[in-house]
Amino acid sequence: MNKKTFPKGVHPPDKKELSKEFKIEVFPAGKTVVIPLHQHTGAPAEPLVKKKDRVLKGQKIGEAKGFISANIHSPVSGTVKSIEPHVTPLGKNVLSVIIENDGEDELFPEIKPLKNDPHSYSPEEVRNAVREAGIVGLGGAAFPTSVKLSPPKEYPVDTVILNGAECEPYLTTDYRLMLERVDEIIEGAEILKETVGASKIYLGVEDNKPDVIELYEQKLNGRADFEVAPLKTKYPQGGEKMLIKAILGREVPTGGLPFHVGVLVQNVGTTYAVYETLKTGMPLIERVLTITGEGVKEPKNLQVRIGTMFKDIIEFAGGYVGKPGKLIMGGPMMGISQWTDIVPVLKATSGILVLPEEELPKKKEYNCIGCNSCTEHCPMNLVPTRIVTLAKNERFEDAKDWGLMDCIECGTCSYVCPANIPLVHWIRFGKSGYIKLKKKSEK
Amino acid sequence: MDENKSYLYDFIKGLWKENPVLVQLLGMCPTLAVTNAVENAIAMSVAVVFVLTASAIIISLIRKLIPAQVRIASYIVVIATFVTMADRYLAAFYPAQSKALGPFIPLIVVNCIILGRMEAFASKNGVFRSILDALGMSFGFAIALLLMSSFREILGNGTWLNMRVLGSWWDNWMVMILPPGAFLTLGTIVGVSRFIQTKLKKA
Amino acid sequence: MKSRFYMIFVLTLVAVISSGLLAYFAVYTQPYIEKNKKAEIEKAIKEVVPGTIESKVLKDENKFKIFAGYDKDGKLLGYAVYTVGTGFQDLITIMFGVDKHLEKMYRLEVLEQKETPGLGAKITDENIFLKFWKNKNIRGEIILAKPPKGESELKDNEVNAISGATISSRSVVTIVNKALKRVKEEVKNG
Amino acid sequence: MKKQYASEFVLSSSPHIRNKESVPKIMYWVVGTLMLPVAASIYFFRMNAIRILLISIIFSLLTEFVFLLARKKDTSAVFDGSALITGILLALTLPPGLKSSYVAIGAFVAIALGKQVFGGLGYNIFNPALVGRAFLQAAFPVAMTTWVPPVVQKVVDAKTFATPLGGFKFSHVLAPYKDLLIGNTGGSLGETSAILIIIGGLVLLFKKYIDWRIPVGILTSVFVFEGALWLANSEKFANPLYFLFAGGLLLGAFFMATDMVTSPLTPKGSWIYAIGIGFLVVLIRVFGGLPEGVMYSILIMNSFVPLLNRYTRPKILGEGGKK
Repeated sequence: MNKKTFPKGVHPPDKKELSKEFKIEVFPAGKTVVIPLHQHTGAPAEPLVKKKDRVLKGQKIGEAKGFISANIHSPVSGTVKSIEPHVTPLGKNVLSVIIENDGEDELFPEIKPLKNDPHSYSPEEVRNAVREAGIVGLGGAAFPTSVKLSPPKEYPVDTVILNGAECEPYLTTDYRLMLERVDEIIEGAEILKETVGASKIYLGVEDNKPDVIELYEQKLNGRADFEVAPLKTKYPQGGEKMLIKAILGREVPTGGLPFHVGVLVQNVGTTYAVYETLKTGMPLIERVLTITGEGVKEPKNLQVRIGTMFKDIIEFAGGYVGKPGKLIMGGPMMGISQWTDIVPVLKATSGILVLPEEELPKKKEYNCIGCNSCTEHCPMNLVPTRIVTLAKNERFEDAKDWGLMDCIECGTCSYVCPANIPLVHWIRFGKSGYIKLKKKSEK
Repeated sequence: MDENKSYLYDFIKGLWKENPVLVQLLGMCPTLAVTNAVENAIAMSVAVVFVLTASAIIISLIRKLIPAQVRIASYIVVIATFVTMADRYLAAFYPAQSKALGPFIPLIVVNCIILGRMEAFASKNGVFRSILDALGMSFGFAIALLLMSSFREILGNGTWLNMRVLGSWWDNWMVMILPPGAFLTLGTIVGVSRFIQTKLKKA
Repeated sequence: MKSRFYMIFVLTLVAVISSGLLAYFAVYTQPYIEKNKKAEIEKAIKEVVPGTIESKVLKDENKFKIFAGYDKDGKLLGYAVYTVGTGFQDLITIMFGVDKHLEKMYRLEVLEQKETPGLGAKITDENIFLKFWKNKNIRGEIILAKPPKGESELKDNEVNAISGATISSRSVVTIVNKALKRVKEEVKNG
Repeated sequence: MKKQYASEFVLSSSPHIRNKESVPKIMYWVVGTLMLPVAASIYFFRMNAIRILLISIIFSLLTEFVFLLARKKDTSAVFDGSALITGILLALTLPPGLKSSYVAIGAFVAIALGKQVFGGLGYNIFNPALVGRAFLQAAFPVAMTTWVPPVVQKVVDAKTFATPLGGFKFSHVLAPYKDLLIGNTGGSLGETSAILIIIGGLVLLFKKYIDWRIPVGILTSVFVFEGALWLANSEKFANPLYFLFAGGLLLGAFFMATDMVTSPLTPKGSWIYAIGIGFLVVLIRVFGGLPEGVMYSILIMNSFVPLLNRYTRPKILGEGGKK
């Protein structure tokens, strides 16, 4: 097997064995769902419903505002209890539509596919359908997919890369999807390829999922336009730039996007969601996620409605084991730690991770001793400690010269730092400082 | 601030608060070069006291006669005159010191303490206050030099003003009377004095 | 126009006054300074050629001088040689005395040096370095040596090197050998 | 509203897991590997080695403690291993016959002027142990260049003993290679056994606790520069192999130049730093007034590290690509 990879990176213990054997279960919608109107990159959506309105499953309740934004739909049928700010896993209070579920799952009548055969959609129709369905990147970034599908004309896209690397430890969402929704993903990928006018598809999968690689190689049966690209298991293999570097050897220019090198990268989960929307006309109201970690009794892979409370899911997974230390949305490397479990699942919630107290790293912070571990492992080839020192001293311009804004915040540097310096945290501080500085100077 | 207090302040400030060496870091060249022995430091200090005070008197006297365009040139001529006198005097009556101090006596001409005080004080104030300022500054310079040279001579040679202060058990720290020792000592003394000053300011 | 003239006038005045002052001071101090210099050299001559009461300059160059030393009866005792050469750091000025037959060195003095204090500067130390220079045989060259068993093994034309300051010690030997060669020539030629 | 739920979870920025490396772990690995040259020094110099090592370590730790206390810092940092390394390294650079009081002064200067005045661990510009040694060299030049032969060697006159490099420089006497490898030569405590130092260095290289570029760069450049001289005139200049194994080069290349704090952050910077050290070592050993120059070479290049860091930023992934 010809395994591809990118330079540098790390090998955290992958811990996927906790949940990888469990098939995707359907999780029944809870009594109340909370749908934040801002779950994606870009502008928040505007509410279309009022308090006490009756809404139906799949009904649009939030309207995208602007090009980079996404529609929001009701995942259940029921009554709008209130529209008020609610805390989300992203840490902020966001205006949310809170719906009392009547349990009937009455479908919104307008929901039906535009055409019977998903392959017969024109590129324009695909983009519109995806936009209408409020599909965003399900890998975690939540970037509106319709925008990704509309690259500027001067940058022709020749290759689609399906991101099935799932390099985050613990998570098995994409793994299960790839195993259980083979045909949907393959067809979805083909539609994406046609939409952007590419000629080749790669499915990037890390070699810790040999069953997936074997399955797809069998299915694709030597097709020239669709290949499985086995990747070395290494974090952050699933980062867009790393994936493109590993599979195609192309480097996305600094400050650029994949389309600058003629590539569209799409998460397998998103690909599946696109296919489902085109096939059934149903907007994005549910997703697959992994509930895992040493801190929950029964790790599972679940199909849940957007807006379901973390607490309900954790209870469904048998509750906490011992004293929970950390509750994380996403994986351990890039996930966001939560201060409460009363937060809703978002479109981009790829996993819920509970780490018990004893699993948390207990390390003292030291001064940087210049060991170079961060430099030796940074997949972007940055010198993180240098950037952090500059950012700490609020020398944002200088930090930018060292690549502050090129950091992908993958967490590799903090993971390897023997002095336990929260490097990523300081880089985020630097980024926001730099942006503020820029805004000020523009005025 | 009443008149008397300000006269006192003219003198006092140079000793500590605006000490030319420890605070303003002026006149580093002689400070580093001649402090390897207390004897040399004293000779240097005396020369500076003389040059600074004498120049201050003359300059403050003629300050209203000198046009602004040629003031620096005039100051330098005045200072150079006194420096040359001091140099010749030492050569004539203290040949040993003159030899030890070498070119550093003539180099007082470019010692920024002196030109600095002329420009900043003597050219703007009367004779009496200029004398006070010059004395304060040159004593401040002398204090710093004395401190440094004592430190260096004792550690580096076991003696103070050529008198044995440390017993025969003492092994001379050769480095202290070498140029690196000058930098080490200056760094330490400036560091400590800054430390004390910030402590005092807080209190 | 007027102000420029005034400017030049003031500056000239200051310069004239100060040069006058300096001229007076120079004249006043000149004899003392010369006396100091002379006294220094005379003192050195008396030290390196023991018994000298009176001395006479035989050769007077910037970096090389020969003085003849006489006792109270006017009898020639030997020659004092003043020489300057390169050391480890800077120039070294040396005065040494030899007998009138140019066979024996009485003594050596280092007048000026800027060698490393504590190391090379020990060339001025009587107990460490200068004692080796007493009564040396100078028919040949002086040789720098470091006999394994200590000072007692030194031959009459050998001097011991200062430990840790071999280069300064060697410089002195080189300077002396050079000067010896010249002295022999000069004296031979009268 | 927020008060409603008391947070039972730990909040922190991602990532939420860490690998098992830590500063003390790295430091104690270095200490562990240093035990090899330490053992050699004790074998060859017996009580002298033990005495110097103990005094150096105790005074290093003590100085560190006093300064941490005075600066109102966490005093448990005394045991992070860095001061211990400084103590051991300093001892290894000292001549075996050195007076105890000198060792104590050296250890004090190393920690006080070499490390704490800059702000403690991570902020110093120069390798603290070498600062201590440089101070001693300047303060007590004679004592620092007086060598005692190893106990196991039967030498009649102990007073005039030369190091392999000093022997070559001043009298053109070469020490046998076998003695250099095993360590049966004069020199400072840690300049003895080449083999043990190399083993220790390889362990650190294998554990990736030192940047491989630095020892490789130093040793190669010394070999190349000296080799060129040797090829030009093998009478006057020593064999490059002799230069590699004699003196403190190996100890410096593996344990001192590689000090994380005082070496460059960037790969290109490390190469320049290492080659600079190699070049200076040959320059000082061949043309300087002293037989050995590893200490000054490292200190000089230490001072260039901030500059090197500044001008050798690695190319960011995708940098220079066209959008």
